Amino acid sequence: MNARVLAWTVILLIATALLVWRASTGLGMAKVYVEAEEVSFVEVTVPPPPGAAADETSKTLWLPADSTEVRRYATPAQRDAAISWTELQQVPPKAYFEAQAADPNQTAIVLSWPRTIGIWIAAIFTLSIFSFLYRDNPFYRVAEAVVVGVSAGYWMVVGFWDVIIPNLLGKLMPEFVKANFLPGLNATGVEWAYLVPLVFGIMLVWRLMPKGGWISLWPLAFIVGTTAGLRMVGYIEGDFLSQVSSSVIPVINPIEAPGGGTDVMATIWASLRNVLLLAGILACLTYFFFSVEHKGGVGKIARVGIWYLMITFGAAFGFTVMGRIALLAARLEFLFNDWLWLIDPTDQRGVANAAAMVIGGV
Amino acid sequence: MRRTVPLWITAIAGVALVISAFLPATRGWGEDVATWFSILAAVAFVLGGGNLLKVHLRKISDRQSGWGYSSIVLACFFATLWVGLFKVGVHPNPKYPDVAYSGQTQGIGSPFWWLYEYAFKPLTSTMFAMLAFYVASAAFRAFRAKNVEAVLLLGTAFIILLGRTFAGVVLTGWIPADGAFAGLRLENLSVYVMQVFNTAGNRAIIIGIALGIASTSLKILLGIDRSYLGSGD
Amino acid sequence: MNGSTGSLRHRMATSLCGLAVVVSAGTALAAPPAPTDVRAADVGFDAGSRIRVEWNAVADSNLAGYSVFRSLTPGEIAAADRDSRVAFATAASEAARKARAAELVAEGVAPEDADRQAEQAAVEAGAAASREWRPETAEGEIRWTLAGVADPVDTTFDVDKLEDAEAYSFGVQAFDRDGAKSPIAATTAPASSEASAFDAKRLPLFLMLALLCGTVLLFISIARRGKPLKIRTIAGLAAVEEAVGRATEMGRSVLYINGIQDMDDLQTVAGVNILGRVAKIAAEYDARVEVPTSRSLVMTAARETVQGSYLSAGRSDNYNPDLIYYVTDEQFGFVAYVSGMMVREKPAACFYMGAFFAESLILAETGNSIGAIQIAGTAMPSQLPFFVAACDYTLIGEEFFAASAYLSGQPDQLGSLKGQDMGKLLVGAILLIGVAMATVAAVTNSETISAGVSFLKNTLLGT
Amino acid sequence: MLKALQNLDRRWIFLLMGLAVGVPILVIGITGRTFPETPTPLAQSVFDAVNELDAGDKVLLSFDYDPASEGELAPMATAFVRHCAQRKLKMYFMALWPVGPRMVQQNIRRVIEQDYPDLVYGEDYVDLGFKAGNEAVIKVIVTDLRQYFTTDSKGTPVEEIPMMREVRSVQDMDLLVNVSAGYPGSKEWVLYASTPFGRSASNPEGFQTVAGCTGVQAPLMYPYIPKQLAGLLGAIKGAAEYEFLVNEWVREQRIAEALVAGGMAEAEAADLATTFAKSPGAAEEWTVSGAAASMSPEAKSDLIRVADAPIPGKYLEGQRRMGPQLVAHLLMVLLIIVGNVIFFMSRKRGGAR
Repeated sequence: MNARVLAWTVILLIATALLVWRASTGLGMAKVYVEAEEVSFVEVTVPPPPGAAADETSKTLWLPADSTEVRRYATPAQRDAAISWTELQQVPPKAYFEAQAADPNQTAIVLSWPRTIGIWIAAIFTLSIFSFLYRDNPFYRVAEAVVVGVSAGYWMVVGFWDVIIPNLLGKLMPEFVKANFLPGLNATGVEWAYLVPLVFGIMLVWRLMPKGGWISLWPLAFIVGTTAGLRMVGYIEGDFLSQVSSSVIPVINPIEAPGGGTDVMATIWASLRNVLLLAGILACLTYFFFSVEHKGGVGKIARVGIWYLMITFGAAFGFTVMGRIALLAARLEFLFNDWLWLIDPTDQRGVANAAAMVIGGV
Repeated sequence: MRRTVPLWITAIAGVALVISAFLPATRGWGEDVATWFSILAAVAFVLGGGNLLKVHLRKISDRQSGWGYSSIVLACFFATLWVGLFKVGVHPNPKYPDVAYSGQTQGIGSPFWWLYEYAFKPLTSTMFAMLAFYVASAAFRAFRAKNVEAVLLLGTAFIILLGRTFAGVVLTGWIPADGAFAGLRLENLSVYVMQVFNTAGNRAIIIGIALGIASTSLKILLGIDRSYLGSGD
Repeated sequence: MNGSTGSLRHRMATSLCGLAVVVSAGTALAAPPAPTDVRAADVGFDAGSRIRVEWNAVADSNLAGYSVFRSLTPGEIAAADRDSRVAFATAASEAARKARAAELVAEGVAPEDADRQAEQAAVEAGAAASREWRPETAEGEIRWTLAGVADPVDTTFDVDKLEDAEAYSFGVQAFDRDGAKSPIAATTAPASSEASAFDAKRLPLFLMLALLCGTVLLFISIARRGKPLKIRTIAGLAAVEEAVGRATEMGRSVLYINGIQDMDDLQTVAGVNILGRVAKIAAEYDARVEVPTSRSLVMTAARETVQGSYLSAGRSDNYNPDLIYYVTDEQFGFVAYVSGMMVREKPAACFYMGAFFAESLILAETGNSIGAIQIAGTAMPSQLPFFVAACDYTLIGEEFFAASAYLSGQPDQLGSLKGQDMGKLLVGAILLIGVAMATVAAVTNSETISAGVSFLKNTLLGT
Repeated sequence: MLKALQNLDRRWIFLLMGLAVGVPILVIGITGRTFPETPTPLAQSVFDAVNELDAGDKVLLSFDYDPASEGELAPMATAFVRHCAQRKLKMYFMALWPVGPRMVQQNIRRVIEQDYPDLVYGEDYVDLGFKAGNEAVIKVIVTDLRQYFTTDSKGTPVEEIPMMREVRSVQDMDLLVNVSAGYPGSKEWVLYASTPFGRSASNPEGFQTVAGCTGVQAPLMYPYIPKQLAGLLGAIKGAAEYEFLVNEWVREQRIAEALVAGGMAEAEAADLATTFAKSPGAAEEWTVSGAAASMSPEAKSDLIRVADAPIPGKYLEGQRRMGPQLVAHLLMVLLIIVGNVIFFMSRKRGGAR
């Protein structure tokens, strides 16, 4: 036990030392810069455009303070009531370096502490997860706990703002939603039909109650029924019929030669291809045919089928491996590029430094 | 009552969708039912959150092993909810600056965005990146060419792995690209395998699954299959 | 008629270039005569918004095709007029504003104020301009818009994407290869589209669905009447017995993973069925089966099943519910626990039956490293490869469900399995017939047969 | 020795894999060199499906993936957006995954706002945001888009968005682009949108569908080609190929524009552009040749600048990743072979399994 603690402390110390060294060489590492920009909006009454239909009236809407409409039609009172805030635009570090070179005490582009800390946290989490490869350890546990908590919360929030508000409350209490959340909503009266999903929704959440879990069966039944209905048609149409229909191909497939007549070689290849395809489909179907014993002829065909399936799985295997590796590559790129600033493929900091930094120069 | 009502709900909802696929006049039903479904899907997120809360609160209250981690889970959960539901630090929609909550849920620079960008994103993607390592060790210790089947599988895997990278071009570059045997170049071979053998195999699987799903759905709609009700109480 | 709408964009382009040629050349060519007797009617048995236009062919050796026009609806006309009027008036008003502002600036007004003060002039100019603006067609006159172009051989054209119940007039115009155009021949009475009670295009799908569902129901009822339905022996199940036997010999435990999905996933249910069998054998051999689950509901279901099989094996006293327990919902957490447990306890046989994701690999790999016999069953296509490569036996997709149906012995499950088999027979039959036809068509290129093939592919099986 | 290899601690293999991926990334990151790509027919057909459209045609881009699979899919998404933007197509972004909107915004920022600033939000592209409900959403929007998307992701009502006027449903689109990492994704789009309403013999005016998906999914999507799916980008390789095609094409476009600006006829410019795009130095040589006599010096220098302008790193992500991919794949093959050799040797010696 003590040995393990010791091992970890040593590892951590070495890592910290390396980081300190890295941070102190070259341009340093893991810094995010932002440019502040002031945006301001004025509520202005804009008359209908010349030539507009008789029934068009003037609109009152919020527009950027520097827009033509504001310049023309805004009253002083409206100008004074302007609403404004500053937005932070993330800029590549090289923009900061250039700005600094131009004017050492510029304040337009500044270091963003929240985002810089963010990069560090992200990197630490990444490493904590990887540390699981060595053995299960507290760092991994913490990272896992965080991902569980954050993702659950994330999905709830997104579901609430993107679906519940516009598609449920927006239909049941449009005026309220319009006034407080979605001014853009075109409120066309209350749609009482949406009481049904509301009630179902409540029943679904009821499952959290200690008693009466059966209540949640009703919405569950609805969900199951809908899925079943959707899939029954969808799969027969999209999978069954279409797949069969696109398998109806000639086993002899004459290919026109550019000069006219049939290109023998091409024809043979094309035909062979179709034959193999069809044979495969039929053989595999035979393997998945459960009414007959796999003996004699059927057995042989089924065996061919299993071979096809194995090749299919081999392909899937290859592609899956490929995918996993790509994901790993992406993570390492994050560590090397965004955090350690060792490489600079997207030219965030100026290519000149990228190579030099690795050697630790500049 | 407890059993029959759900069966009816299932049947009606499902049949409405099936019919609406064929009768243009009834297309409206299909759309409404589908919309309600999506609302319930969103509510399910709430349910998920609630379950999480239950499980971890119990762990903490019982001081089960690792209850400390549970408290981290809950802390993150509530932090995310707070900044997300109240759109903390989110600027309103420029079109309606006077409506505080009109801004984008995930407005850049807001705490919610921060949580996503620097906690959620790196953690989830690293979780999956781990698999690259496991697949490697499995390759060394588990994938054996025991029999013809395994040989076929691994052989195909090689073709894909090599053919889908520059290695394929190097290994079989000597085969003339426009000759009769160009098809044997690894990069072409991998395409051929995918489009003939893989397509054949997957077609059969897909057709089978489609039949399976159709018959299961049918059984569910007709109330023959009630397994999903078992998970209620 | 399908052919005529094909690559419509391209043909429109050509017809327009044709026009360009004429204009540039400016030569007066003999324009083709206008088509006669133009009729329009709603296309029956469809989902609406579609009207078929028909006309009598034009006799012209040089004919290149027909342009089909539809009338703009009053709403569309109003909108179009409004936009063009606004554009026209705005241009005038802005010009006036500029001029006035320039004067004001000359009088020494600051530019930004000048723009404001020029408002009056701008408004007046705008109003004047909108008064003098005239629509491109007179009141009550039809305004055409090009709906599409038909081949010279066609005498019908389906205009799509119309508003149901709007009254439309249609016009047909013949044009020849030099781009000379006939006058537009219009329909006498306006037509409007409507959605029919049934969409004929969907009929084949409906029939096919009815057929498949029918067979399934038929076999279920047969099975329920107690008629025994035979299912081929599934080799994987034989391996199960051997594996459990081996575990007993070695005096080690048996590990059973029921996937990581909840009971609402069919694969989990199938997994539980197979667990029943494994538990029964284990009970007979008196072997120890350990079942960590990733869902609490699965744990409950598994306990019931295992208890049942111990009972039927007459060893209910040996049943120990504590060996079936819930670990965590968290995917990687679960895997971490299970693989750790495997390394510690070294079970002699590992079963993975249910819905698996990325963890399949980790489990199979660990199991292999401790030298256990591994038998897997799943319908997750993306995970099958790893199981197949790393396990001693794998129940592939449907085989897995079949095994469960076979073990459960429920008539409903067996019946629907049979029904699905019939579906596969149907596929085989269609394929053989279709392929034969397609081949003959390809070799002989006979019109009729290839027509038959395309009917099969696009109408019977198409959508 | 054999024994040692047999029960070799798997952490050593982890380490090997880590190096196999990490080292190439560093090398490529420093040298900035990538492997040449030879596009496979599928990537080509994806490219064609986008390229055959005319400026102003409508494209629905559904980004149904999450950060977990960004490594594979982000390059595809970026390439798709760039292609559409350069082709001047109207882009309608949406997502079926809760985190999808982030992917959309990321690409809008990376590509449109940075390299195509003249594109106007609401006229050239719109972000419709996320809707829960999986295939149910598709099922509805193929016949009635407004039922779900009453506002865009910013909360602006669709009535106020110019480019939404002529869109009643997905059927009004000319192309459907889907980048997906699982369920719901490519498969659902194929089943519920492309199959019933997409381009087919009975509906030649329907929209086409192309998809980019993860390696895990790719094999399962092949059977839908070409009837239900016009083209498919499988895993990082597909991304790299498509990226390559788009980069080549964009360079060609730019060169052609430069030539036309230099007073050359469209057709001629196009032909020259293709040749220049293939061989970098060609443009420079050509400018000194007599054929370029009519061109002004500024135009010439402009042309040369365009012709050998380096491709921005963000458009080479896929191709860069092929480096680590190569080494790691070789390692995998090696591991499998060595593993089996050891296995069989030990078995010959009657060792335990």
